[in-house]
Amino acid sequence: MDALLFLFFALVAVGCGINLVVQTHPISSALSLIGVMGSLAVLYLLLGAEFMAMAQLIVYAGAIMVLFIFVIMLLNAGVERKKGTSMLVKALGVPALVAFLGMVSYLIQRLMPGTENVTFGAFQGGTVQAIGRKLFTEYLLPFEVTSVLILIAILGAVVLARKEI
Amino acid sequence: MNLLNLVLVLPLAGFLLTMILPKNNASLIRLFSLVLSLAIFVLSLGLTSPFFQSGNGNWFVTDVPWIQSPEIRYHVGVDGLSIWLVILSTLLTPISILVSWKHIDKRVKEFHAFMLLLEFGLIGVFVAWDLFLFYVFWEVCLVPMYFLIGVWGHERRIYAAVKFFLYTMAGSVLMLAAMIYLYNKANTFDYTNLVDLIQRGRLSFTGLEQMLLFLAFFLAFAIKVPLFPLHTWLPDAHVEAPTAGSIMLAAVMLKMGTYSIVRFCLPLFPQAARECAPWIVILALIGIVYGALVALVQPNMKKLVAYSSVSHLGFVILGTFSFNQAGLDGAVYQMLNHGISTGALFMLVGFMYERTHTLEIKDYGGVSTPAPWLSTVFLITTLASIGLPTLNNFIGEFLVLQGSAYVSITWTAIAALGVILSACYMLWLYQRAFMGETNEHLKGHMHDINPRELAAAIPLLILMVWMGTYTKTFLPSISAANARILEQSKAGIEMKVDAQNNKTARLNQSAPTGDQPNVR
Amino acid sequence: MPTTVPLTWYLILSAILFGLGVAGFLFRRNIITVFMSIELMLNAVNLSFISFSYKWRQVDGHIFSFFVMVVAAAEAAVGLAIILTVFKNRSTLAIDEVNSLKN
Amino acid sequence: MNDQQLWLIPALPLAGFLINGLFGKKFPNILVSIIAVASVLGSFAWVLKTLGALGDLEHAHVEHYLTWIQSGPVNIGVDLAVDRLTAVMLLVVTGIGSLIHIYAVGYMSHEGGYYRFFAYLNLFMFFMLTLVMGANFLLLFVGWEGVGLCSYLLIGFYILKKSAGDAAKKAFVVNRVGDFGFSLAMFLIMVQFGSLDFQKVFEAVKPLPVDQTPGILTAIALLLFVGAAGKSAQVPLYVWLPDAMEGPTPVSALIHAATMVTAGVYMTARAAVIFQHSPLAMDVVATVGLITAVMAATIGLTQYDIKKVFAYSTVSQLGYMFIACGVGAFSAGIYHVVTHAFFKALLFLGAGSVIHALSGEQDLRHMGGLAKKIPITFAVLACAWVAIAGVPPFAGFFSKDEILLAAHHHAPWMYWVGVITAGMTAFYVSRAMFMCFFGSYRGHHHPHESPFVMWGPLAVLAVLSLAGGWYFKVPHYLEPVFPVAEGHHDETLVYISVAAGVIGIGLAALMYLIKPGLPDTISGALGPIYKLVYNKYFVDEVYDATIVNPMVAGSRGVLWRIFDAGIIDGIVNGTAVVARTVGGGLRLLQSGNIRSYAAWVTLGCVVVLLALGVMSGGVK
Repeated sequence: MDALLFLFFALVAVGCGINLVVQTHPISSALSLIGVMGSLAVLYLLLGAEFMAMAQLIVYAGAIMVLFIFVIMLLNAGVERKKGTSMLVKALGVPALVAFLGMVSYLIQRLMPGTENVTFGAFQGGTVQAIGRKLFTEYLLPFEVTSVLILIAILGAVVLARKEI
Repeated sequence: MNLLNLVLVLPLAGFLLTMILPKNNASLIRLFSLVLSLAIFVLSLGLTSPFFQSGNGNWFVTDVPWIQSPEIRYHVGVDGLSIWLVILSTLLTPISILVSWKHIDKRVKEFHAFMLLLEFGLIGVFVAWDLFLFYVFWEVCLVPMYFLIGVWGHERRIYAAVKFFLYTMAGSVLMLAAMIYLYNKANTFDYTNLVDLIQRGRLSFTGLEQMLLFLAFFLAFAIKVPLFPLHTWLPDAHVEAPTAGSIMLAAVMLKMGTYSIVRFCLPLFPQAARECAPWIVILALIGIVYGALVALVQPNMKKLVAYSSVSHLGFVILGTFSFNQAGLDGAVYQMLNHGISTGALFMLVGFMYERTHTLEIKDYGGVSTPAPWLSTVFLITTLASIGLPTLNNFIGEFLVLQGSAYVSITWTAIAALGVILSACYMLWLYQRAFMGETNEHLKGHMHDINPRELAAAIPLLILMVWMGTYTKTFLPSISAANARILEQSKAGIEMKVDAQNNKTARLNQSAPTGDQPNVR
Repeated sequence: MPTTVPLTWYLILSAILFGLGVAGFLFRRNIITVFMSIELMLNAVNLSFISFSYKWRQVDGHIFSFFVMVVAAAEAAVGLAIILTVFKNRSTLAIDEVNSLKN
Repeated sequence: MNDQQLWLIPALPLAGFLINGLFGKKFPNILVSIIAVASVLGSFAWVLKTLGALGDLEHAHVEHYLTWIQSGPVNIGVDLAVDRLTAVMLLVVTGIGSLIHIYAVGYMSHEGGYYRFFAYLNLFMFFMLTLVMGANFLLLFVGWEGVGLCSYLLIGFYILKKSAGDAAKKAFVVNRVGDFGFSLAMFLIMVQFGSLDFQKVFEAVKPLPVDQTPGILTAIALLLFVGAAGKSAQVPLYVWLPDAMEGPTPVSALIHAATMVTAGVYMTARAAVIFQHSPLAMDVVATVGLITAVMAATIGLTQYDIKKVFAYSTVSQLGYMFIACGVGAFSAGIYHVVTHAFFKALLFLGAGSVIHALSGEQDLRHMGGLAKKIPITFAVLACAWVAIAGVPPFAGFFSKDEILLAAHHHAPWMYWVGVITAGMTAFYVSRAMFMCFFGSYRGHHHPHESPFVMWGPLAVLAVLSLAGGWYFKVPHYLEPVFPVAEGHHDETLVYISVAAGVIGIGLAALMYLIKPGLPDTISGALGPIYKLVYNKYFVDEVYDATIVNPMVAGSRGVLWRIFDAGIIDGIVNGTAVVARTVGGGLRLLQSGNIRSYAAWVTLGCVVVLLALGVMSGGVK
């Protein structure tokens, strides 16, 4: 059952990812990205990260992607016109990307040969309670700092989006 | 906070303060920087007091950690070698500011800020006892000078500024690499530690290693000196620089190179220095004669003085690499002399430029009739520059030549040719510019020296006479510091019998065979 | 057919998604799509974090991806604001045409 | 030991220089002259007082004031010394100096830059006194260079005249060539003997065996002589002295006749111990002296400028002095320095008086018949005339006689050449006198007699010229310093030299009084030889063509334009071009396109991963 779930959602995620890259209209890309995020949320659950799965759905798929779609709508972004990527990027990027993927996969296989299989429920540490305890004890300072970060981001967004600029 | 730190920090503070002064109040800025630099000068005079009592050792030392890893310390202090160069820097800064009083009328604020920053860097170079700190100050000097030439210079200023910058950078990069290598080897940037380690044999290099390190350091310094054939940036930089820039460049910045050779190259890499000495001396001798010959035919006054610097600084190198007390003392003394006399020459040429806006000698002629005092001051400076006894350069040249004579009289003879030639080019300049009938278009422009200019010139004139007649003020402390460096530069070298005893003995034994003694 | 998959598969999935993100960044011209590619890369990294968290039975990985999420949110807010401004000034979303810093 | 306050002797003129130099511009002329003359007279008085107090001066009296330079083995003090040699020089310098200062008050009264002139003159006195009183070579050198400087300043005194500037520069530079030799000698002395003090050096030299083979002492002696030749205008460095006549006449008299130019002789005599240890050097000195004496005398025969005639005469007489030194008769050399100072100063001052009378005319061809118009000047010049011509019993006779005798003792051919030169000397001085004072007046100006301040000093000098040689027995006085060579007085030799002088005067009288057409006939007959001599053997032209022009042209054409601007800067700028090309290539990478950067980053990642793999053993 675990394997089936993984394979299914992994395929969905990759498929949506490919779709994101190849679609020319931004709104399709955005919808694909939501698909990726949703599948990832399921995978998170399989890995025992209940809180993160929920957060993924709510924050990412919910809030952030809504923001994206909102902007796309607002700007009335149309289909991407052809041409643009330079020869250099293609000539360099494609082989580099292929090599990168190959290297990473190969290294993961080589360096972590004896890893266990993933069983749902084997790891129970990802509960809201556990994360809450960590966040408000050990990671209190970074947590507070993020609040400042978000405040700055809000202010920045407000300033940037003003009419006068 | 001891006096030295105060002297070091005040220019920096002045630099920052000048930056926040109101931009359009030029006279306030001028007055502020003048008063501040004068105050620094007076304070720096206080630094000399221990040297009159004992003459020896390091004083006003501060040694606190600055950066933990790699271990870099804020280690500053003065000894007999650096003290006079510090005074030279602090003296010439107010003089340069005074000289630029009328001359600089655009971007006044930035100009004075850079002057103070330059002073900060120069003092820092001379007092730093930590190699890395030294490097930092070395580079700090570069920036304001680059802007002084590039912003306030004459027509081809950008070319000259970039040439100056690149030349110097090329050398200092090598020096930095050598410093890092040294750090990896010795685990310290501290000069006194390094010398101590080398003296006690705890730190030793293979021959090749030492040679490469020496050359890396030496190249950086030789470019700054500048040693023939690395000198071509100098005429361009001088001709294009504003008067104050020329003064500071010639009088103090060139001394960074010669000072550092004495300070670092000799004690840190004694064997390599001695191995290279004959080659370096040959370059210095070529520089002496070559600089003089080229100076002879320059149509431009500033270029002439610039080439004469090449010639004069050859003496410093010659003295340094004679490896004996007289030569080294003469070299250090000559650094100060050159700072004063050439600084004064550039200043006077600047005065003339302010009046007529030309540097070509042929545009002058007969200046002494409308401006008798200006030409008198110029004459005295000229005489100092050509090494007339009772004026300062004579002492330096005498000691350098005497020092080189202990090693090889052939060297001395070639170098002494430079002395003859210096009379040729300087007096010819004087004759063409000042004597004869007054040039038509000078009339009405060529005013005599005014009180402000006189105030800038008189301290230098006094020093010329003082240093030429009463060497007791300066020489004992220089000698003491040099004796120590000489001792350090003997590390790992079999003690040579004192050249002088050796020769007297030889003379007494039998009739000498050749008419020119050669110790080497 | 085995009922479970090895952890390495998760990591490889993460790598593939990351690669897709890079590809999107490299080959797309629309600035919004480029931006979404970046989000995709962030997600791929999050997956890695959570996988390793599972491996070591440590919750810290979750915390990390939580912070990544926060940063992503902030970034999205500011980034989209910038995109808005750029669009307002230049009426284009093609990043190659935004090149006034060049030369 | 500093009980005599010797420092006052040079310090007084120095004070005069400082006062006049700094404030003289605002002073009235009378005050300037009082300060200048008083300072030199004070110095003269102090010399007399000191010499009186020091008594017979069997040994040198040394006073040490301070250490000037102290560096390792080099230790040089400001030490002044007086011995008999110095005493003679001191008296000459301050005595003649005072007279010439007084004379100059009259001579310069109408000139601009009055205060400047006297300031320079006082400065000269300071340096000259330092030169003769210095107790070590370096102090001597200070004075040496210093008098050179003052000579430079005073030759170029008429700053508006280009020729004056050229002459001044030439004098200084040629002197520098001499100083080059002197300074090298000094360095060698320091290296060899570890000191520059006269006493120490000479003590160290005395016990050494006389150097038969050329060695270090010969080198030192020859280099010293190069210095002496520069200062005392010997072949080949004499060229500056005739040109130096561009300066005001009192300067010519004081510096270029009586005192400064004899500094070389003084220095040679001072270092006599070193010279005596090197027969080769002595021969060189004598030979150079002889060549100079003859060559300058021949040129003197043909010149028309009255000051040039006397200038070549000075060169010739200096040659005589070096003959004396070269043959070992140093005291005779100094003797001639003294008598020469009397009569040559008088000749120049008299010539100055003539020039003054004629409002600046210097050409002998425009004079004539002045004996009646300016009788006092004529009278005093006549005294100098007989003195230089070697007519007994006047000053020149005694010293010249000493020299010729010593030369004969050393090598008879030198004596004969000397005698011929003496004849020529008598001839050209007589020629100048006849052309100037006899015959009919050929000029346009109205001659007027000089004021008392001018002829007063002339009268004193005239007395000295007449009686000085007989009264001051210099060689006898100098015996403790230079033991007199055992010489047998051969009466015939004396008669021959006197006869030569008389023949010279007679010939001149024949050519310029009795048969005025004769000189032209002779010069026409000699043709090219006359031309050669009249143009001073073209020495200046040869120097210009072989040294000066090649040096300037080479420096400009080769060193500066080709080597400095071309090669060195070419290499530097070439490096810059290479750097720019490479940079231009690299610049393509910095496209500013963020995605190409991203591509590079990806590539970088691959490289890092590869490295990681290799390092962890993941990739085999």
